Amino acid sequence: MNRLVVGVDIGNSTTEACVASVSGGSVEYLGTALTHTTGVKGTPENTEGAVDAVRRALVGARRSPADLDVVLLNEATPVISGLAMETISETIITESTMIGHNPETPGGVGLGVGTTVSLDGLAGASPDEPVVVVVPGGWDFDDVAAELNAAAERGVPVVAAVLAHDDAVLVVNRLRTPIPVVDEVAAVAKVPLGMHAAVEVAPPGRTIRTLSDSYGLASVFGLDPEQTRQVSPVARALTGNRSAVVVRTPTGDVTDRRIPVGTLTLTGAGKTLQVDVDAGADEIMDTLDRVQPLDDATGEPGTHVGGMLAQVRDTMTDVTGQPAAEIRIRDVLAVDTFVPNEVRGGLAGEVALENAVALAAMVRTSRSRMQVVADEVAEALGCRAEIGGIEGEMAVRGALTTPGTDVPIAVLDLGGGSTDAALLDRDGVCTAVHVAGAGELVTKLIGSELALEDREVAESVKRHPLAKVESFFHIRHEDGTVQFFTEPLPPHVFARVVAMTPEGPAPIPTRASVDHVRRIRREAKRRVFVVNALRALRQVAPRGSLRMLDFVVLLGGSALDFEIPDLIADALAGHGVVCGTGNVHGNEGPRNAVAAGLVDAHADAVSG
Amino acid sequence: MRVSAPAPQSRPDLGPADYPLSVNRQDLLRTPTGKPLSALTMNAVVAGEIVADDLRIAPETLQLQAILAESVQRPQLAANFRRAAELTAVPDAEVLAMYNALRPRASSRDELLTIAENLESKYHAPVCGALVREAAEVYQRRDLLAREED
Amino acid sequence: MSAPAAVRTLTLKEIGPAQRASRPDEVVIAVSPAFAETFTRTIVDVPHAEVIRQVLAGIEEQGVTARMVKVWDTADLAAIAHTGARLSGSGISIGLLSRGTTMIHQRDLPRLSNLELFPQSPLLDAEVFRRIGSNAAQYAKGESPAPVPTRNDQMARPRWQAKAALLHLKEFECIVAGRRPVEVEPVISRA
Amino acid sequence: MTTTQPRHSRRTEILEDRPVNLDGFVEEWPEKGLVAMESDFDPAPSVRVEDGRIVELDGRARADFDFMDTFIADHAIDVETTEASMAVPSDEIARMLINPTVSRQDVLAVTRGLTPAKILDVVKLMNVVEIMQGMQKMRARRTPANQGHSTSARDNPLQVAVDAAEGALRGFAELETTLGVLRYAPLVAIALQVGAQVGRGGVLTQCALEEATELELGMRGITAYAETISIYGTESVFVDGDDTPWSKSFLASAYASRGIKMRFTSGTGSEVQMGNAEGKSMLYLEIRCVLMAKGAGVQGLQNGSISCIGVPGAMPGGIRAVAAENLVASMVDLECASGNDQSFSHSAMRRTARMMPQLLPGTDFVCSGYSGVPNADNMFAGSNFDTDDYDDWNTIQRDLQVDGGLRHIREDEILQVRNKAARALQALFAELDLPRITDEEVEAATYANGSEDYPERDVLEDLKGAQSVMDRGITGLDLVTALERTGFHDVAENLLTVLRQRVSGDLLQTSAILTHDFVPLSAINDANDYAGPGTGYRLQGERWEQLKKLRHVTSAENPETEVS
Repeated sequence: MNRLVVGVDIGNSTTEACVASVSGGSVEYLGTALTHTTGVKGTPENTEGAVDAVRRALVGARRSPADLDVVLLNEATPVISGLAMETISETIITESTMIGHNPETPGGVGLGVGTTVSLDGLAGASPDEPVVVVVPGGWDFDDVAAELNAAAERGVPVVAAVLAHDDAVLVVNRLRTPIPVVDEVAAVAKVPLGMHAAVEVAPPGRTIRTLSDSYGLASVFGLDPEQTRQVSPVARALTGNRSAVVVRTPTGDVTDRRIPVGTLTLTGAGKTLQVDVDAGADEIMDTLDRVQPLDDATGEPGTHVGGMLAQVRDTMTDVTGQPAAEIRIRDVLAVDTFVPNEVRGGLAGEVALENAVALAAMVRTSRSRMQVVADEVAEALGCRAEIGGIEGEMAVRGALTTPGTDVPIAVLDLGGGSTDAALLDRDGVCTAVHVAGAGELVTKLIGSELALEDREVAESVKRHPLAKVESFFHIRHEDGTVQFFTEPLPPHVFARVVAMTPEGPAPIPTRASVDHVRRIRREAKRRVFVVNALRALRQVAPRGSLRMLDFVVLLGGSALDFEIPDLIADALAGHGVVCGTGNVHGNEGPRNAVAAGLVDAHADAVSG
Repeated sequence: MRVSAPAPQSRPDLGPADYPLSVNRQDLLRTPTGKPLSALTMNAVVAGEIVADDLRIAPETLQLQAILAESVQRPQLAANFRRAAELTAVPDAEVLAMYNALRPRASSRDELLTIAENLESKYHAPVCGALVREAAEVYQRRDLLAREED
Repeated sequence: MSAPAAVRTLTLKEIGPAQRASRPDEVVIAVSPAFAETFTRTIVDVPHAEVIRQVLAGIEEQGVTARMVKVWDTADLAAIAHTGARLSGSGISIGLLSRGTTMIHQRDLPRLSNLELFPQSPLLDAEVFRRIGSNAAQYAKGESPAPVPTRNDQMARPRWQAKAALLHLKEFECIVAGRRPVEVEPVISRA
Repeated sequence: MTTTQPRHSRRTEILEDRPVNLDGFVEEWPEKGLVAMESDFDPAPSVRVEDGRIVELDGRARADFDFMDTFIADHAIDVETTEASMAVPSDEIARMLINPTVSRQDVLAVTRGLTPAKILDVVKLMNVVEIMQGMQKMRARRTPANQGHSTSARDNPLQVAVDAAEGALRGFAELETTLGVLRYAPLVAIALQVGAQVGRGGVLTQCALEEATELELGMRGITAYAETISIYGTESVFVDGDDTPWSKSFLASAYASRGIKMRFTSGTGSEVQMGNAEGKSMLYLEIRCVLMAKGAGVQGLQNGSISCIGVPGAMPGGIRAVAAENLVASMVDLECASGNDQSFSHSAMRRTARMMPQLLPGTDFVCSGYSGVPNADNMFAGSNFDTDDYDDWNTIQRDLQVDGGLRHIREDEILQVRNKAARALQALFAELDLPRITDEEVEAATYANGSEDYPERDVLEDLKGAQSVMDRGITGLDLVTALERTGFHDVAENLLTVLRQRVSGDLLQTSAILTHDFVPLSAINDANDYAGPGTGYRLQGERWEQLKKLRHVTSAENPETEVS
């Protein structure tokens, strides 16, 4: 007798349904459907999405809901992931010390050392002493050049200048004797006057050599070893710039300060360890390793990390009704990153990429409410509904339908909020694990490191290969190949780095090169997905050894990414593992593994 | 004035009192698929018995509206309805293509005449065909036909 | 403390018929028939001398050279800018109408398209003209500058629409039909 | 530069700071067409017919006709009666327009045969009060109405829906939207339609876009009418706009063939704005547009300078010319959606005065776009009136006892209808698998004023959703089904009834709108029958009771309370 069965997989972001006709132990697949998950996975709000997915799948299979025998749901436990990104270092320069910003077009070349004098006071400057002229806003470039030329004519040794507007090249072009000029210094009024100062500009395509070198600074300002040690952060901050200004003031003070972002307390394996978040990602992950399996993670109240973990806990409380005190953080992923921050004490709106740590945390609860969902689904559809199996086990079953796979098999489900692994060994025993951090963290890293204000743009960078629009009729893809067009490309992409979306090239608002953007994108994916793949697989692998795995099948939305599967496969290749993207039933791709697994398990149970 | 084409034969004699047809003369109205207006109910929609084509206007209905417009001395409006009745047979994309072809300097005289012929023979649309022919003539006189690429 | 404001005048010295150049590091500035002749200021009284000085400065600051042409046979901004782009060695041009309306164009684009358009002439001041020059030069270098932010003002219509129409008509009066574009040298002098 | 300024009086300083002095004013230049309606360079009226064909029009022989002359001569003017009509002295025709004992039909019998120059000659004789008198009688539909804009600076479909719902409840008979990001169009057009049908069943909606997409949305039944089909008064500007009278006539038939209501758009000042007025006055060129529209057989015209209002607004007599162009549309029997739809002046007094010639006599649509959102959200670049002006508008209606199409609604009713529109759109989007609308957004929409009051939406997801609406071929019928399935039965029913209208074609007739009972009301069954005092449309009865209500009216029964 044929019975109509639907497997439903409620995931973090999508709900998948798979309709099949089951007769004895044989299964005929009739169709699938995909909808958004309603509410947080594992909560009664899922009913709506589940019912919808079932209905759609039935419509696709041209079957009536009246013929439905049973709906099989996965045992889905709520997984909530939280993301936070906190700066852990900050360059603070007392406002009279340094201008480290990097204008696009400084003027002149070389190093000029002298005393700072305002252009308004240049008339009174004596010919005895070299001067660095500070030009406030409101001055026209023609007038500035005329004043500087006049002063030079009077015998005043004008050796450098600092300008408020973007005028450096213009002014230098009008000087009889060129000098190094740094421009676009917005807070030029804060430059202290009557102080010893140095201005350095490197030729186009080069970086400064003197002011970015501690001993260079020492030579320029005649510093003793103790003073040299003090200003070394200045040199470090100026490294890589094409131009810089350093003003030596008696009270000058530069600190490269670490901001306490809080301490993470990790409990597990009978131990409780603490690690400072500002110690960086490696330190955190090392500590985490020592307490695996993690029982809980907490942060001190009032610190950034404490706040973030509390929020994750609160969300879970809202969802499950379980008291916050009972909720455990079961995994943490820390990633080193950079966030663009305005330099405190900078005079030109300098933005520095400050060190930061991104944290993803994940909670699970034992209190699944899937039975409620099952009851509600049964009522809405007028048929039986039961919990057909545990997610991880079902995913493995589904993955096993990928042609060319066999037990023992491990699956990696690359999702939005978490990365999940499960292993089915030869004895039919299944182990599963969820680790924090997945696609959303990648988007966040890309957005932050490229200083993209729009999350959608970061998402687009993540999902699509890059190219540079070199003319209206051709683009150069990130792999170097050139593509020509017969119709001109739209003007808004001209000369831009673009993401090659299916709708066409989409401009990325950045000055960075294709290579730079690509590096950041791949690095973000590597630091999240590759790290998590290894981490999660180690947790399910026999004796924690990846060598004990034979087949790894990638599932989930991010398994459709154009490079993540390759990155993971490359990382696993050294361990002798066969890794590839799942192809459920040989035609579904990496989707629908759990739903199909549910149906298969059901068929086995019935026939067995 | 050359706006009013002769009304087709055997049309009901409509006047202002018949308007609105959807209220007063439902008996005369049919969808292009032959359904009466009363068939377009929510129940029918829910049952999936109504398709998008059921919500289009039939050429016969446009002719009725043309008669109504004439009855209130709006011959140009009536002429527009008669052209419209003819265009109901032309697919959407082709209607847009014809419109684009009528833009200034978009088509040669021959191209316009081909469109007119197509309208007349393929779609039995003599009134529209005449409009296109008229355009071809005026465009030639006013230098609005497609120019040789310079 | 502020800089002395200088009054400057602009004259366009004719050099000869405008030619297509091959140096890739130039931007062509193409101006309308009445520019710096019948008219000396934009719709909001920015002197043409200042417009050109700022546009040239924006280009120079980027290390790019500029060439200027006068277009005589049209007052249509897209046509003027595209004419400039086709003469430009880099393919990049800036088109300017007397009232201030400005466009950055590129040779390979269709005439009616553009790289950046600044249609609201009443909102263009010296700073914007500087940035337009700077952006055009960056396009010429193959860089991708962030577009100059365009401002919008719903109340520009009641204040400026009619004056813009009047200036447009006056510009039309200055068209010399059939006259080819002329290369000009901008001479800016202090009054 | 530090010359001493001449001393001003305190009064001059105060006047100088008045908003009206931020407006621009310009001297006339008739030779170039920079003149409202009185120009020595406009042609003198004339017509000559040979062999049933007009061979001379306003002093020009047929061989010299440009395409506007040709089209008007061959399609707009009644060849049978033109010589007789043209023989009637202009002052007599002007008097017929204001004389209540001459019926609208009698006037039309004459105007059918008039040339553009003759029509100009007639209206030039009329002052603003006479123009209003003429409009009162010549307006096509007996009952005046109003049209609203519902747009969003962020193209947020939810805002468009709830403001459409509120606008519909307040009384707009038609609602129009447009976009900042054009790709948003399908979602926003759907939102407008759903919101409108929640607010008041039977409101007609449109989405202003380039022709192809606008027509496609109409064909799919997502919008109900179209309006932004621009025409111009000189051949050169018409061609610059990439159209001709023939292409636009064809487009008019295309819309009618899909059962979609449509009107053209034109207005004084557009030709001179584009630099090709050919030395004719703004009103003369606009009259050519009106006759072109008439000849094309469209049922109506949106005019009243529209987006060029700053041009006639700066000219002497310019607003009189704008009033006259609306009258001309009405006196050749077209529906007139009479402007007042674009930011016009910094002065509240001038804004109000500009609208009087349409509000007082009543027009088919007093505003062809009263902004139903704050002007900052108005993607038509701002209207003459916006949501801030609702109470002023309602008060003026009550003061003068005129019907400007709107009414005061109590806040609780407004909140209810906004909330319902938001929930309906939320359910519809969910049902159609379009980007989710959260409960938080619904809550915000219920109480919001402008787009900044809403949570930001995921634009990328929205644009994907918009594209999927096009790719999946979603139609008005799909919206009906989805609304019905999600329990918004009344909204589904309203939308189905609107869609059903296109089968009958009743909305194609001149000046048609739908009443709240879904009865088509047009210049056939609601033809203007004004015949002097006590006749025609009168604001009385139940409608007048509605319009007596304002936000704060002291109760006569208990002066310690207010009624509203």
